[in-house]
Amino acid sequence: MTDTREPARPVRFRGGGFAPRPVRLAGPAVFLVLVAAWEAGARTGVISPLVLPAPSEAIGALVELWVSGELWEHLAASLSRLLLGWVSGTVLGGLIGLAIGLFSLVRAGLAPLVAALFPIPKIALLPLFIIWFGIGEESKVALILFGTLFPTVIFTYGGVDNVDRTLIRMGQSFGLGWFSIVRKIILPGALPAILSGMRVSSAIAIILIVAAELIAAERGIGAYIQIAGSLFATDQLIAGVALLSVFGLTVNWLIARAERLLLRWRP
Amino acid sequence: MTDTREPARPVRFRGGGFAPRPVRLAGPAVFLVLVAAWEAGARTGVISPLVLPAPSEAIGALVELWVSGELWEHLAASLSRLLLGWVSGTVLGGLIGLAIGLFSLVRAGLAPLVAALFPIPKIALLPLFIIWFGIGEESKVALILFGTLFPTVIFTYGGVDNVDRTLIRMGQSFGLGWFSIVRKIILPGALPAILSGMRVSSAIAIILIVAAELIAAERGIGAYIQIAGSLFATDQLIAGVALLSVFGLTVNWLIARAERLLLRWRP
Amino acid sequence: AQDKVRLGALRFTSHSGAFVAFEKGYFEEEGLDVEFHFFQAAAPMAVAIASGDIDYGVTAISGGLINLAGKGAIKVIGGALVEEIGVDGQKILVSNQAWDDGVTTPADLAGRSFGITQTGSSFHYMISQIAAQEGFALSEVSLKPLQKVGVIIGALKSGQIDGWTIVPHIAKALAGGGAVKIIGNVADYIDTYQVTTIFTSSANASDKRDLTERFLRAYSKGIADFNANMVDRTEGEAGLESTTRLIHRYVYTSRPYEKAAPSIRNGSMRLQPGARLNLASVRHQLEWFKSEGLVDEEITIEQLVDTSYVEIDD
Amino acid sequence: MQLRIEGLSHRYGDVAVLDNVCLVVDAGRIACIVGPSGCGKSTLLRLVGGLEEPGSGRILQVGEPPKRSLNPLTYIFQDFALLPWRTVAGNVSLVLEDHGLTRRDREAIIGDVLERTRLAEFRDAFPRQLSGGMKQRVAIARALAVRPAVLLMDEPLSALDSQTRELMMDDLVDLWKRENLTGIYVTHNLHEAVRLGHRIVVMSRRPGRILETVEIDSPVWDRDASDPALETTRRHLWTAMRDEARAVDLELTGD
Amino acid sequence: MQLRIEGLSHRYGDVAVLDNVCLVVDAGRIACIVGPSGCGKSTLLRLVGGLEEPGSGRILQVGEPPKRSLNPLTYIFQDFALLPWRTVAGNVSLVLEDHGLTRRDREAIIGDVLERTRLAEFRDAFPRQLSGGMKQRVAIARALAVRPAVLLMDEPLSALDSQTRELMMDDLVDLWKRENLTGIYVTHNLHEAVRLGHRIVVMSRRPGRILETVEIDSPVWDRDASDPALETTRRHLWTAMRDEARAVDLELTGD
Ligand SMILES: Nc1ncnc2c1ncn2[C@@H]1O[C@H](COP(=O)(O)OP(=O)(O)OP(=O)(O)O)[C@@H](O)[C@H]1O
Ligand SMILES: Nc1ncnc2c1ncn2[C@@H]1O[C@H](COP(=O)(O)OP(=O)(O)OP(=O)(O)O)[C@@H](O)[C@H]1O
Ligand SMILES: [Mg+2]
Ligand SMILES: [Mg+2]
Repeated sequence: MTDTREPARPVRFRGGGFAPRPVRLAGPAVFLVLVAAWEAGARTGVISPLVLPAPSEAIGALVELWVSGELWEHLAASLSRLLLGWVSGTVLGGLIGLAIGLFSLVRAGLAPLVAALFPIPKIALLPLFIIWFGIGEESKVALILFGTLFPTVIFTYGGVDNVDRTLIRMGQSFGLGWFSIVRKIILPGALPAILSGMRVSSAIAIILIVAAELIAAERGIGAYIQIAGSLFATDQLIAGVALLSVFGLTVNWLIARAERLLLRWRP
Repeated sequence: MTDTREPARPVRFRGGGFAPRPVRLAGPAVFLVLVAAWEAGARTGVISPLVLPAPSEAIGALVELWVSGELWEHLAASLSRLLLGWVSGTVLGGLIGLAIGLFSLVRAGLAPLVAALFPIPKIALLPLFIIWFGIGEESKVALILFGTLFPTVIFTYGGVDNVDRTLIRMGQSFGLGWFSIVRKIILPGALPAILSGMRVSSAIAIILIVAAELIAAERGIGAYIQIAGSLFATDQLIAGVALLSVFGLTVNWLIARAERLLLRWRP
Repeated sequence: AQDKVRLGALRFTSHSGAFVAFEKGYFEEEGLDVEFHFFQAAAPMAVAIASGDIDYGVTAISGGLINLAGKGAIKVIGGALVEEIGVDGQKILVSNQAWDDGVTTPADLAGRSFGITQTGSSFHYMISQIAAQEGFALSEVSLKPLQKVGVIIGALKSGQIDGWTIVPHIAKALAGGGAVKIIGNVADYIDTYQVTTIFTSSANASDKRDLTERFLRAYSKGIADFNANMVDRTEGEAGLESTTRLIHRYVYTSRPYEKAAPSIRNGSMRLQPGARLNLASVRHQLEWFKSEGLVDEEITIEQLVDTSYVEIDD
Repeated sequence: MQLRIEGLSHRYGDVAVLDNVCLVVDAGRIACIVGPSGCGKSTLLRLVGGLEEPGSGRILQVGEPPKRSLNPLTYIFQDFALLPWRTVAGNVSLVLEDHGLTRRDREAIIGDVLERTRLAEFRDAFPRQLSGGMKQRVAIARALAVRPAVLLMDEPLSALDSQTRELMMDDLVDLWKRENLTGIYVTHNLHEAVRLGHRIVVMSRRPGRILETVEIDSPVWDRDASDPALETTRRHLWTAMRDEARAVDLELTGD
Repeated sequence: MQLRIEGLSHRYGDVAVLDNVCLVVDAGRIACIVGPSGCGKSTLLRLVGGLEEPGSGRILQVGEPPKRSLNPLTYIFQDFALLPWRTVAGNVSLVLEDHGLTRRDREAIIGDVLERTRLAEFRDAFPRQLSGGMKQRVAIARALAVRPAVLLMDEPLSALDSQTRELMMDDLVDLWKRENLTGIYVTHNLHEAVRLGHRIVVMSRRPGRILETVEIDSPVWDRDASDPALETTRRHLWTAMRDEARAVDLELTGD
């Protein structure tokens, strides 16, 4: 049956790919290489201390902060502001975004308002924020809240817009209630977009902690960075920034976990 | 055939909804009502001028700016920085995001780096930005570039992750080249997420114009707001902020147009 | 050919020495082609001098400035604004609420909140000196860093902070409007206060002596002109008017002249003739920064100041 | 529950899809709809299911649905419409959750319908892990779970292998018999149509009109595939459809 | 081009899907695969198409594909896999764009295949505007456009009405005849299988093994649906499959 004179070769595999798999240790490796190069550059004088202090100096500043016991106070102060501001901004933004995604009237009325208010620089409004919210915790939390509110609104309604309409029609055809459809079809469908958006909004929240702690803050990583910047104490500046990076990495790791758990249905 | 004694009623319509339709004029109406209420509040003294100046005063400041001819200079200066920074941040961020979405190794190496660098507050690094990029246009553009780069990376790879894998397999089964698959299947599939992300990154760019123009800027809306803020000239402050809002609305409108054009295939 | 000089400035009346020198051609006479670079805050200006983006600048002595000097990047070469007893200088203010609450003298500030822009700013220094003189510890005052003058004004008006110090024209404008109360003068607590100084990069100070001397000469002429017209008013109304107009090209530019003129006039304070420098004051400030742990213990007055350019009061 | 469709017309933008369709489906009887691809069968079913509003005409339901029916008018979608984030059991559970059943009742129903659609083994699989036929069976299981009074089926068996299809057909026949179900059944398979329908409706090409209606009065549970009467009907329908399809063909190649 | 599948096994995680499948499809001949839902037919086809890597065993293509074939091994997906952002014409165009054809050549091919699938009228419609059968026809048109040497078809006609299906089958037969096409055809329809296949392979339930292979030697273009020999084969296959399905059924209800 087989014509053996003709050339036989295996069918070429052309599928696969386009599905990134975790590569262990690549992340830490990149970090290590970068920091090592930076340290080497600083030690050999290629990078002048004016341009960037050596990582070892920044670590020195961190150790100092830790020994003095101020580290925990700074961390605790910033974390509580971050959490309060980010969580409330995300919840509120999620609700508004959902409303914009669901109701024509809300969309027509609020979407342009969001587009108009989002690009207002919160730092520029600091003078007014203080009048509105005082110089206590309120104004700091409010700043983070407003900073994360608008992007969350936009992600959420973007995600809702992208939910497969056939699935919604299916829910309706089974007489599911409006709330059931929103909770069981629209929210899970928008979840990938919302989680991806939360990566961004959490980073924005962390960025804003510095702006928030410009206002009458004695404690907090933002205040620490601020003082370091105004004193041009670059080692402390980098140490503070590194702490914020660690915040960012932690949140990112948590969101990645959540994605793995909540989006495991994705092919 | 028909049993007329039994009650007959039309089948209840239970589809529809979940597809917001444009409601004309609702957006402008909301704006008008808000501004009118604000003006009324300011005139009757319900809103003290300390808390918020009347919109008419802000308009007065705008007119002053216009008459003095500075308006155009400010606008031109900010717009060119914005465009340069945002476009380059978006292009670069899009490319990096795509690479993270496509290659396991890039993802493993860069995704944590992005997560670590994104939450670094650009304002805190202003002193270093000056050392790195000088006080010319470079540092201003760089600030906006870095501010928009990271969110764009995250949206883009979020969008790429969400592209339907069957479509990619289909492309492969027809022997489409790697570039064709990326260009014709992955990019269009990620487009809704990318456009939604561009709304956010453009707003971030506009927000950052104020921080950017902290650095040795004579002209620009950000510089104008900055001066107004430091003098507590709230009318000018609001006028400047309103100009940024108009920027935001314009970009938002452009993106909405692009969405209507590029995503008209969506049900 | 003219030597190019990049000069950093803030759009404040206290920088008018440079504006006058430029407009009247004093820089040109010295063969200097001056190019202004305007900043929104003093801190970036110091950094820009360290990075070599600009050559000269004028600003208050701050922790950042001292630290940059400690890194060998910049040097103070002359003085500008100074406060002395008997000259109308910075005022101590309290909010109306605090006043009603019995804060009527600087001594009452103990246990109160006090607005400053940043830790290590001149405001921080001033309250520390007030506290020292009145005999209470600085830690008894709750310091509120609020970054910007405008923000502090807002906080003071709305009674969220109790006290502040600020230049007289702003203080008087606020008090005149009934928004705050003036309870004293900073000059009473600090015996001759060198508020702002002229500074440049260490490289300029050591390697470009000729250029720097020419710059300071022209600047001094500008100062003399400014003092004569705006402070002493020796040229009468005409000189005041023409100099105000000249300054208005740089300060309050977004306001029409009629609105800007009073602010410019009231804000004009005497600048040090010949850019003299009060080294004693500078040294005192340096020691204070060290004692607060804001700057490196090792930094010496020699690292901070190059005394070879102008007359020194010590 | 009787269904009455009166003078139904519908269009999408410029495209007229249905043109004056009139049809009565008596309680406990099944109408099978056949017609060329794109003639508006799915649209008709969506309209009857209340998922779209008719352009003109009306659809009436006569009589009360039985009390125990959770969703009287139930739809089986042509493209399955499974929630990708729910497992097989979760997809069935979805349609039971809004009816105040206890957890145990729900579990019992889910277990029962998955058993009947031979999916018990896959109750915890996600849709992406299922084959085409299995997805279709999940869609059927989900529809059975709500004990419909009227079942609207859009090619419910097209992706199934012939044997599974045979078993599912037996299941449906059983359902008719037990539950006195009313149904509209869209299919391309004339064998299926003559096997399951009491009334077979042939639709014209777009815009869909009713070309012909054939009644088969024998009870479905008594029908035999080899019955010559059924075969005659099938051949008759076949001719009717072929003529229509030829007309489409000529029209298209004619210009 | 001949296809040789040798000792192919595959599993997804814990689930064994294919078990030692051996099959040879000679050039110009069509193998039809039938088997219960979920037995691994689509998986087999994906493996042959090079879209997945086999767990063990190998798949060989023997001989060179004809020069004019743009994509020798072409796959028709069970779920159509149309790009929602391209029109009908755009979806076909997609697979032609990487082959250096001129615009005119492309347009000619697109026009031709849309005509053959009776979609010319819908060339500018987006997939969301199409009925299920029309989507399937777009998928077929797209596959025809690249002039395949081996066509892998996963229930390509299941969503089509019987008349369109008949016409498409004629089209396929024509294609075999004209282009000397090799094919693997997965179907649930035994009529289709005996009509189109030279070799009919019955697969067992999961993990899919080959249960039985039936050869039909008459050329497909000479076959007549009423040929009693074909009917006998069909009945024979039917019995084989029913036994397998019964086994599945017993297994499931047994525990
Ligand atoms: N991505 C996957 N992950 C896990 N299991 C899978 C995956 N894809 C398919 N399967 C399993 O493999 C088995 C075979 O699937 P396949 O799609 O090949 O079946 P099939 O024979 O085509 O069925 P049908 O006729 O219903 O389309 C099924 O039991 C299915 O659950
Ligand atoms: N959302 C829509 N917008 C525009 N046209 C549509 C839309 N949905 C369906 N159509 C058109 O309506 C016609 C009927 O579609 P329908 O899905 O009802 O056909 P069908 O009879 O179910 O066909 P099939 O047997 O192929 O599933 C088709 O020509 C289709 O192009
Ligand atoms: Mg249909
Ligand atoms: Mg399959």
